[in-house]
Amino acid sequence: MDGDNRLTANSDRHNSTDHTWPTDETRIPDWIYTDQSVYEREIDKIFLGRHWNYVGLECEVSKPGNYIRSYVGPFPVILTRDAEGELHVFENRCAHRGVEFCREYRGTADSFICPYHNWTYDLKGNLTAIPFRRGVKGKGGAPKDFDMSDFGLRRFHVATRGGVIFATACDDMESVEEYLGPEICAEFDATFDGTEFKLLGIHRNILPSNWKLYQENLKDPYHATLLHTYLTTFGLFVSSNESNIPTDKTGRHGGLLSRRSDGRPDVSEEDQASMQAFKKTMKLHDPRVLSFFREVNSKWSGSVLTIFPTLTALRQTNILNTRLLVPRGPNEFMMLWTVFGRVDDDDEMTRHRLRQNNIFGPAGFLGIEDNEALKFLQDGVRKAMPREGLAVLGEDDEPTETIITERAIRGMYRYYRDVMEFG
Amino acid sequence: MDGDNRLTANSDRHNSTDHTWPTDETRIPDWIYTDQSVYEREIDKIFLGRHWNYVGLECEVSKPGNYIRSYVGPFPVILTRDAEGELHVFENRCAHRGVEFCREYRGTADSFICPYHNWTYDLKGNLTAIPFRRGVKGKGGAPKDFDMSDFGLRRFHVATRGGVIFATACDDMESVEEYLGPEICAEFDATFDGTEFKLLGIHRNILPSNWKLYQENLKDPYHATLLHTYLTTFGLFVSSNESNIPTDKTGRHGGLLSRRSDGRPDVSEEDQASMQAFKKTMKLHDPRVLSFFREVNSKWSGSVLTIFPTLTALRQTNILNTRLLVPRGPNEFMMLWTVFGRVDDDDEMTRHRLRQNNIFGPAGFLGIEDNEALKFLQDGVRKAMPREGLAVLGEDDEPTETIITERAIRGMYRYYRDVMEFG
Amino acid sequence: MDGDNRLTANSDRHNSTDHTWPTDETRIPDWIYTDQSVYEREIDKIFLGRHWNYVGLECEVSKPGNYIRSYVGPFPVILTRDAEGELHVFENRCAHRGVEFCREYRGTADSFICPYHNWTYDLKGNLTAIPFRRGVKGKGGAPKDFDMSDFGLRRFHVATRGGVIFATACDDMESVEEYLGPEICAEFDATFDGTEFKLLGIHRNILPSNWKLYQENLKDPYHATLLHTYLTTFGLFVSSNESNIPTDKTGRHGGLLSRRSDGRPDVSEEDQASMQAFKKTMKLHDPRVLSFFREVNSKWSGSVLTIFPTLTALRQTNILNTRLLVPRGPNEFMMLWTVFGRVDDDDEMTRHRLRQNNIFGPAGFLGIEDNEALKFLQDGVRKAMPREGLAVLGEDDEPTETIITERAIRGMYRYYRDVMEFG
Amino acid sequence: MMATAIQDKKAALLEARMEIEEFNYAYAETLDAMDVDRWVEYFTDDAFYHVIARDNAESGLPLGLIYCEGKAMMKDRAYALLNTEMFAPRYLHLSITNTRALSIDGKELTAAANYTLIETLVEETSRIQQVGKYRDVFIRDNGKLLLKERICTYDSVMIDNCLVFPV
Amino acid sequence: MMATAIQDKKAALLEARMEIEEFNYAYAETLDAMDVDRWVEYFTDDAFYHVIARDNAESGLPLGLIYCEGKAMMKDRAYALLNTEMFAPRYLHLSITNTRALSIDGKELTAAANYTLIETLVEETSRIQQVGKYRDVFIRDNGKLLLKERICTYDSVMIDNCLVFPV
Amino acid sequence: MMATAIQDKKAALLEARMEIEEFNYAYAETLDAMDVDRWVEYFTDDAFYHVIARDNAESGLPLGLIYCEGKAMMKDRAYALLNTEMFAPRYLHLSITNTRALSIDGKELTAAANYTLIETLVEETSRIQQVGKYRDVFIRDNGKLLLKERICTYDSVMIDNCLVFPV
Ligand code: FES
Ligand code: FES
Ligand code: FES
Ligand SMILES: [Fe+3]
Ligand SMILES: [Fe+3]
Ligand SMILES: [Fe+3]
Repeated sequence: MDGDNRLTANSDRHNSTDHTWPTDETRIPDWIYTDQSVYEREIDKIFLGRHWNYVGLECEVSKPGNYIRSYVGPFPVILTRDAEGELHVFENRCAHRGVEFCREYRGTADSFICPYHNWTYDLKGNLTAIPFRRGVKGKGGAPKDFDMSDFGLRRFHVATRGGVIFATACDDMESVEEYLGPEICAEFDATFDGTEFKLLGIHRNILPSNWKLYQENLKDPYHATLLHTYLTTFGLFVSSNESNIPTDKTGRHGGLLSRRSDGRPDVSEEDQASMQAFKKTMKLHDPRVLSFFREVNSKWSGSVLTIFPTLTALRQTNILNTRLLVPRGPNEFMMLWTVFGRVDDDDEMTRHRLRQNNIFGPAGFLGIEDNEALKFLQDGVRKAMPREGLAVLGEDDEPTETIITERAIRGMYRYYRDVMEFG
Repeated sequence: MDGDNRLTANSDRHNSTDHTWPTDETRIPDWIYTDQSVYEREIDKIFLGRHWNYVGLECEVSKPGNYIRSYVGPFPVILTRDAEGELHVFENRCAHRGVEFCREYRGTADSFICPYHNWTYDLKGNLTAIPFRRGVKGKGGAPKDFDMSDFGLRRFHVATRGGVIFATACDDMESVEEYLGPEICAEFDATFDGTEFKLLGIHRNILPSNWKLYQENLKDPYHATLLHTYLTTFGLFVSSNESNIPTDKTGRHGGLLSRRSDGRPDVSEEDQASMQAFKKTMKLHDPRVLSFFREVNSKWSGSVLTIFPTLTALRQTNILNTRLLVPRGPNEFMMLWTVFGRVDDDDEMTRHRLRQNNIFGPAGFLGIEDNEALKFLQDGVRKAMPREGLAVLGEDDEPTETIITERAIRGMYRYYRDVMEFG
Repeated sequence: MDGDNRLTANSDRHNSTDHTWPTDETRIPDWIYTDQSVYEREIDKIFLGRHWNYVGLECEVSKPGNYIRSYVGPFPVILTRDAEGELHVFENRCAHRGVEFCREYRGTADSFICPYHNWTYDLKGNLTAIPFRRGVKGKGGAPKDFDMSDFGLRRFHVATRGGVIFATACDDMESVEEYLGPEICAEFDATFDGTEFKLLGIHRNILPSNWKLYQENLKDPYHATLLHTYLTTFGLFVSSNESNIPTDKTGRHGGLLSRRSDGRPDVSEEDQASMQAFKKTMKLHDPRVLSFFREVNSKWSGSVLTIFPTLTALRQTNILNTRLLVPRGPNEFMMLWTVFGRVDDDDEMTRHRLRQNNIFGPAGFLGIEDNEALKFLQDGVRKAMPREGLAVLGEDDEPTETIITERAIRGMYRYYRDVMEFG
Repeated sequence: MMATAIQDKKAALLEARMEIEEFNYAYAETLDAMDVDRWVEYFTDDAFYHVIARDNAESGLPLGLIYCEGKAMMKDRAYALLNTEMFAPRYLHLSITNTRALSIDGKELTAAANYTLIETLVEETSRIQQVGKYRDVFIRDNGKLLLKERICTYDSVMIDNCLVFPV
Repeated sequence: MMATAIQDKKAALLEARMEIEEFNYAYAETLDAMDVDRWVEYFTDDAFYHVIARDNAESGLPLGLIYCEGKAMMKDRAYALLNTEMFAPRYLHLSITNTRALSIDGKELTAAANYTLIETLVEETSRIQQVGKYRDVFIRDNGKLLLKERICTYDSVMIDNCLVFPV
Repeated sequence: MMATAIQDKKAALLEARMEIEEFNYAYAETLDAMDVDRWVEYFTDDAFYHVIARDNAESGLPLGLIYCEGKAMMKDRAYALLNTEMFAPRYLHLSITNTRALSIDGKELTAAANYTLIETLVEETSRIQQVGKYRDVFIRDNGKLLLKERICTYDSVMIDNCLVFPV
């Protein structure tokens, strides 16, 4: 064996400045995770391109005048609901000298006043007032022909579905339904089923990894059975669960659907052998965490949707949340994690959701492991000698219930390569 | 209105790599605040170009042997007063292997000894000693023909006026008086009137914004009435004060002069309407902070001078200070804030100045607001989608007492564009 | 004198983007310490080139199954000893998605399991297991033709000498003996004399300077007498000690050998004059720190070897250590400092070594001074106006006992320029 | 109250503060040792342990980063951390300062304190992982103090990757 | 002094330290809540409050980052901060450690302590805004301690943008 | 033990903790002043002072960043620091928290504490240089406490350039 994989001075160390995509689709190049110019290209081709960018939930801005800070790609925006109840998304940057004027996580207002010179904008982003516009004692002020309507805040097109709010810079954008495609839209609607939601809170964290790795992670059924012993041990997800991994026809969106087995998981000896971390013996002192109150009309007790580019939506037993990925350069992203219930939850149901959320979140049993694994992964691609990663498992035409597969990852990168116009 | 300012994928997002200046002079491009190559160009064209760079005050190096660490643009220098009382400014970098040898904020010395190999320099920056220059037992040491006078520290030309010390790399530089031009020089002389000053202390802070934004801020009479409620409320500066905003003929230097009204400010109802933050009711528990002892021969109780590139000089009632802006890349600068009085101040006058300085400084009522506003502004130009800022107020040929104006900002950038040779 | 070294706008400020080496070999350009593209070139030409990179000591992996985290240049690797006792060095990066899987400083294992999907590698770096390789219920898994032997961890060639372990990516590399050359190999063998060593511990620190400056520092006999007053005062090293500064014929490796004088140093009045820091009077309260138990067959009580690129080996009285330099970009490197004794040391000898190590290390009397000086030096080349450094002392054909010299520094850079192919 | 009564109250609160400091310092050392099995023993069976971001708390949003109703949930967390969780090796340094005893009512004590968690990862420098405040309810259980409630409200709402251990 | 006298002095200083700790922890909580109106009440009417950079202090330069002669000036600062100042939202975490009672002279106590102010801005991680030392003069005003003088000498002389609230 | 015996022990340990806090705060102030000559006087003649990286300590490796057997070695270090060492000007801020008295055995006390050293260099912001734990053995030398052993185990094993002064 010795002599294999021998590193030699001329073994494959790709010059990350020449960005030619590997011909073998099971190979994924390092430089899409670490290169600054690739990141800048993503801004034009993806976040400002023909895509719907998730910006928030209606329950975060439920009343007229409500607003939150949010992002489209890396760009700070404000999501507002105006007096008429209409939603707006516009840049958080004053048209005058450029101040990022809104610094609050959330609030209620009837206008935004920039702190520097008090230029004032309404909840649609229109410039409505300029102090001393006519000057003082007839001296100074704005030009006679200055038209405030030319200097509003640049706004995005907005669409909502099932209480989820999207924004795009694309003028002739298709509907969210078309954007998601029938397979994913069906699952999307199963979770966002038209009932009214209640905000329970936000988790915020910075992950030292590329934003795409998080989408990969949630398109990867393979890791769940291996990294997340907690899940497997309690049968929330094991290889023997009934599962399905649909994608839309472009490959950019995906779903990770699973049906929880009742009682102890049935894991074959052979599979246990593959799961070095498998623990038969663990029992919960407080099993309430795992109780499951059926609340949606779906056969799937677990549904993880990855909506390109920056939304993930989770429904796991009674946990409901969305995650917004905010890129901060190639090596880092911020995650805003919105956890919610339903307006008609009683106190006990609310407490149940809060207890159950212990499993997820940045201090949850899965959150810790995924965030750590992605940190290690970025460390690898950032620090090691360049090498192509592998996404070799499964086949592109396999039945969608196949779980030992990286089909969805390959699919996303097929779309990515295409929209990024990599040769 | 809806539909206006609609952001579209091809709306103006400038490629910050192509640096063509907008034809409309009321538009200021983002990239001058954020681009690394622009910053490097500033070093050659501005800080090492035909300009006088402020480096300190004579009262900081009042005695022979005194020195301080200072900067010319981003470059660390040492300002010394030699035994003959002559002032010198030279690089803080050993000619041998390159050590930044002076690490003390200030001190008194008759020479500088580099810690690494003890090469020694006099207060003029001349190399005066090399240990073991002749080797040991005749072996080793410097070459016979090694001439220490070839390896001194590179020094700048120095000039002073009214106790203010400037340095330049330009060999055929005009006098400070010519450099300032008659309008600004007159105001400069009004503050630096030849009396001897006494150092009261230094404030140091890091501002996460571009150095030019600070010059803008002090050329901007418009913000004072709107951001600084403290000022307006106590009539230190309101739109009704008698004011003047001179600039030199090149537009690079400017002044913000104001005459304090006695008693409560007279602010018209209409103006108050423009000043959302206006507070009629505030009264000081300790009015000593605002007492004004006339000490200079000028009609102006407030004088803010912006001397290109990196000096601002403030005289506000009895507050006297200079600020040195030290660029640290496009997105950050360090500010060294020298506060002083006069040698003949008695203790009560010194205490008065110390009390009054509460209003300014990095924990002062104005300092907090300006520093915060500039941070927000840099956040905006750094994070938001590129967009041109506006400097539309006032007219270039308006009377200089006009205060609702951005004339002085436009003037500085007209000069800047020119000296930076932007097409 | 005034007028000399006058800085002018067109005085030598090198554009660090054009990398032409000065014709005068006593001049060393700034940009080799600060330029990112130079750093990237070093990776190809030096760390992955025809060089032996130090990775650790046999006493750090003395038993089968032992491993440590280490580095080849900036690349994280793992050094292992397999069940047969053979040593291996391979990348710390999973062949699957790229995880840096080994996060422990050291340990004992029979395999490495990547945390993300549990791909498993043996101690040779071979991929030995892929969970669910055949899928579940016959669905999914790796392709039939997937050959694990193609996806091991890329490994380096390994060689050892005297318990010191080296790695290279070069396929036709000469032996360590040839690589060191006769002069340096002799001194190397004097320290690493075949006796078995015992690990005493590791110091770790981050130095904010370029990795080459550390090699320079240990090739620089000149600074020892001037910076390190502690050494000179106690006669561990003074200009009057018998010394020798050999280099190999390429100039890349060097030695700094000295023979400790007994009792008080004999320092001529004239030399004392050159050593401003010289202190005659200091006496130790606890002289045990300096006791010297002769333990090697060498006339030299002090031996500092600088083995290109990233090893330094120190034997000073009874202090034994190696230092591994791990570059982290042009402006920073990590230093892993391995301190050891001999397996047959009794407790008192071990304590003696521990006491003596107080002199060195990141809190040692020399460590503090060298690390501080190199920080100041990097500050200088990083922040000051570009200027060539000087390495003018001594002559290239001087007798090797000359100590007031920079011959070894010039030698290293002659080799460096050559291997880096700088015109 | 009469002056003496005030004096007595002050004395009692001071004594309580001393005792709570002893408790908090032992608590911190237990967590620095990652001994979460013993950590559980600082609480009553029905204790409520809540780690909540300050922005959520101030907006009246109940979501907890950690939310444990009763010791049983804490035990499950302790077990998961020690037996199922994958995370990088780290050193924890939890300092508890500004301990204040706020009220004494029979067996029940209310208290507050500041905490600072400094985390050190492999080959990285030490950094602040989280700062926050404890709001505590202690009860005295034959001479021994136990936490009936510990609400940890943290300022560091933008979490650096993840929080592995409780605070 | 006689041994017992020394013992008495030690005991008195220890007691004073306990009391000053109570004071300091309440003081810190008041500032963390940005309740500068109440902050003023920790001082005597003629109190001197000075926040000074260590480099200025050690060079004998009197300039203060904050310089308040008497409670009236503090009140004006409190009013300005709460009513006129514009600054970004932030969370403050002031920890006071190493409290020492140095001397007791009748009604007057001198003391010292370390302080660390950790500031957290929106969407940023927590960072050290300022570390420094208090040099205090307390007086006892019918049973209650009040600050007659608090000199805050800070090491963090290179201020990160600005200091909004007192320390 | 009987309940009262336990109470007595608790009281004695509490008293000891108070005394050790006084000691530690004076110790810290001495080091912040870089007064290493006085620092030496906090130790017995035969004291052992050891600053050791946590990874070495936990691997059973004896190497110390600082390793002083007896006061004489400490004196030599103090002299070297003040008279021969070259290093950049800096401000030191050593905070000692979580002081615990662990046992009392005749004249001998064992104790523990957390320390945090925040260093500020010229024109830089304040940063954590080292955090760690003290493991102490005190002896009482006619009424006065002295350190017979102080083991400083630091988490910050990746040292930022160098550690100049003891902790
Ligand atoms: S920058 Fe917003 S009003 Fe001027
Ligand atoms: S670097 Fe200054 S003397 Fe050598
Ligand atoms: S990344 Fe290592 S097993 Fe998947
Ligand atoms: Fe996962
Ligand atoms: Fe202002
Ligand atoms: Fe050295």
